[in-house]
Amino acid sequence: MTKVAASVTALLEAVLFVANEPLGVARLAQIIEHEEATVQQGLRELGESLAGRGLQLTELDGQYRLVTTPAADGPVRRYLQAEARAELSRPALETLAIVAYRGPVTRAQLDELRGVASETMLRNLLQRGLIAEKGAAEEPGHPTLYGVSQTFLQHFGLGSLSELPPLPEADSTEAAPA
Amino acid sequence: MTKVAASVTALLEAVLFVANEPLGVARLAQIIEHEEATVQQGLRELGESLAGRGLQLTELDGQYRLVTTPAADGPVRRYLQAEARAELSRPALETLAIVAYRGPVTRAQLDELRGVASETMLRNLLQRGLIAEKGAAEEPGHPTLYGVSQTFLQHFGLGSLSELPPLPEADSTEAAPA
Amino acid sequence: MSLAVSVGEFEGPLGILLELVERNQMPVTEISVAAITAQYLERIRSLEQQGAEQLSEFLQLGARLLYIKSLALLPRESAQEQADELQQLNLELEEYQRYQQAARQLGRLSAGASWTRPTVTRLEPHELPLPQLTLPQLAEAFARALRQAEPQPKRQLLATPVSQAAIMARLRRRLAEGPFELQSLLDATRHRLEIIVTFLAMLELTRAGELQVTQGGQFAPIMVEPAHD
Repeated sequence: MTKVAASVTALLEAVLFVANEPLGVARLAQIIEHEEATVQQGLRELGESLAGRGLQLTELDGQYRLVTTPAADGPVRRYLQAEARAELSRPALETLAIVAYRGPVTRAQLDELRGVASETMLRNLLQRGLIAEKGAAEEPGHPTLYGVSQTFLQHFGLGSLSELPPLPEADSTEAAPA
Repeated sequence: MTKVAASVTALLEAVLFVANEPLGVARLAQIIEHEEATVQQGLRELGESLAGRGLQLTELDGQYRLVTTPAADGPVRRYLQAEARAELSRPALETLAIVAYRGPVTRAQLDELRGVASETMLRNLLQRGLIAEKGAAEEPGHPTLYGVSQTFLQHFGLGSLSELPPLPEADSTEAAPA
Repeated sequence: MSLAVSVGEFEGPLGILLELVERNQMPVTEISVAAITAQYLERIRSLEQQGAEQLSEFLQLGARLLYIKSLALLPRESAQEQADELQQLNLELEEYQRYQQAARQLGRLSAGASWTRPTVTRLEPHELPLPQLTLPQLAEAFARALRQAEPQPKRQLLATPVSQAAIMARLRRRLAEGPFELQSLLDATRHRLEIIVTFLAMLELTRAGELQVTQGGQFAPIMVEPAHD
């Protein structure tokens, strides 16, 4: 175990960075294992230390979260739009295809089918809005299930997944190595 | 044009915060609309300014990404309810060490160095996302080259490959037999 | 110390050799093949008893050690060859040792990981442009994914695992029928590994006093026969 005592401020920043929800003082105190008063103080200091940076700490109803500053809106929007418009890589396309034909699937099922870790692909597709979370699987740990999104169906003009084209014959594709 | 131009460093921080993938200098330059040289400089400054904070900038193959510091491992893990990482077996660590210090390497080179077939080990590490394919070697048959991945950096809390401890000298017979 | 053996999780042959070298407190640059070979072969045998498969690489290194050792028994010209072979082995072992130490350092580093931001930032749906993509492309991608998912034929080192015990049993059966030419035995083997194991089995039986090898003249066939006592 590294014993480099990270400052409370640093711990708060790290936790808020990975959190995908606003967090309250009590919860943060539990996570970083410090007194609530210390957390309060740490949040204040974190907010101050962020001045002039690309991130800021926002608070609403006692819930804290880390977000980008308004000054960075332009670049952030540009990044997200370019990201969504960019062509899908072959692995991403394959992942999407599996989710469409086989979905809803868990990440573990995808990993197994593709033989490689699919986490990055999944995040990429989620960010593009092509797939969405579809509840939890009824198995130990209740992993998240992924399926294609409404946006996906609209994009392809599909009423439902049953309208997906049948699979190309395995032989014919094999015969044409292109 | 807004005249309250947020500093380049702040823009880079914001974009890297939002991005779910590592980004290169050219791409960042496009997004924040600045010269590549400025981005280079900005990334350097960003890296330095993060010292002592909860986040760090990592670089691999010219791709940058913002991640939490190793010191915050405990709290972040608690928040994400991440399972304890499965310990890497000795042969797995050995293979990783060779790929990290020697990489990119081919399977044949690994086999030779380790004196044992490394295929299963390679597949295992690929599946865990700790290594990645890095193109093909310029030799007959163009065998695949393997190198460590961004996940590898994360797994060991490294900012970049240059932070690896130096490769031990052959003579330093067991400095620390643990 | 127990060796955990599972397919693909081998401590490789060099790992075992290095462990023995360290246990005998020899520098990697000056290993005594005479002292180490028996211990190494003992290790392989215990691996075999644990039912480990794919022992080929272990046996190959064993055969190499035996070869280097045997050079000492031969006339003077082989002294240089022995020195060369030994130096080559030392070099490989040294390099391997460096990476093994690096692996230990790496293991110590793994106390603290970094984490990326799993949060997905998205624009509102109406702001989201979509990539150019057609349904046939999608169907084809799925077919491709399925093809890749089919289990790849495993590269097998050996169709059937060669066990030294089995080969020893085979040798004993042949011996019971009387002397035979070594060549006839080797003709029946298909794999390099099987030849190596046969070689090891013969050495073992010779040591046990069950077998002897004779040669009538320099180029005469090598005969394998039951030991006379």
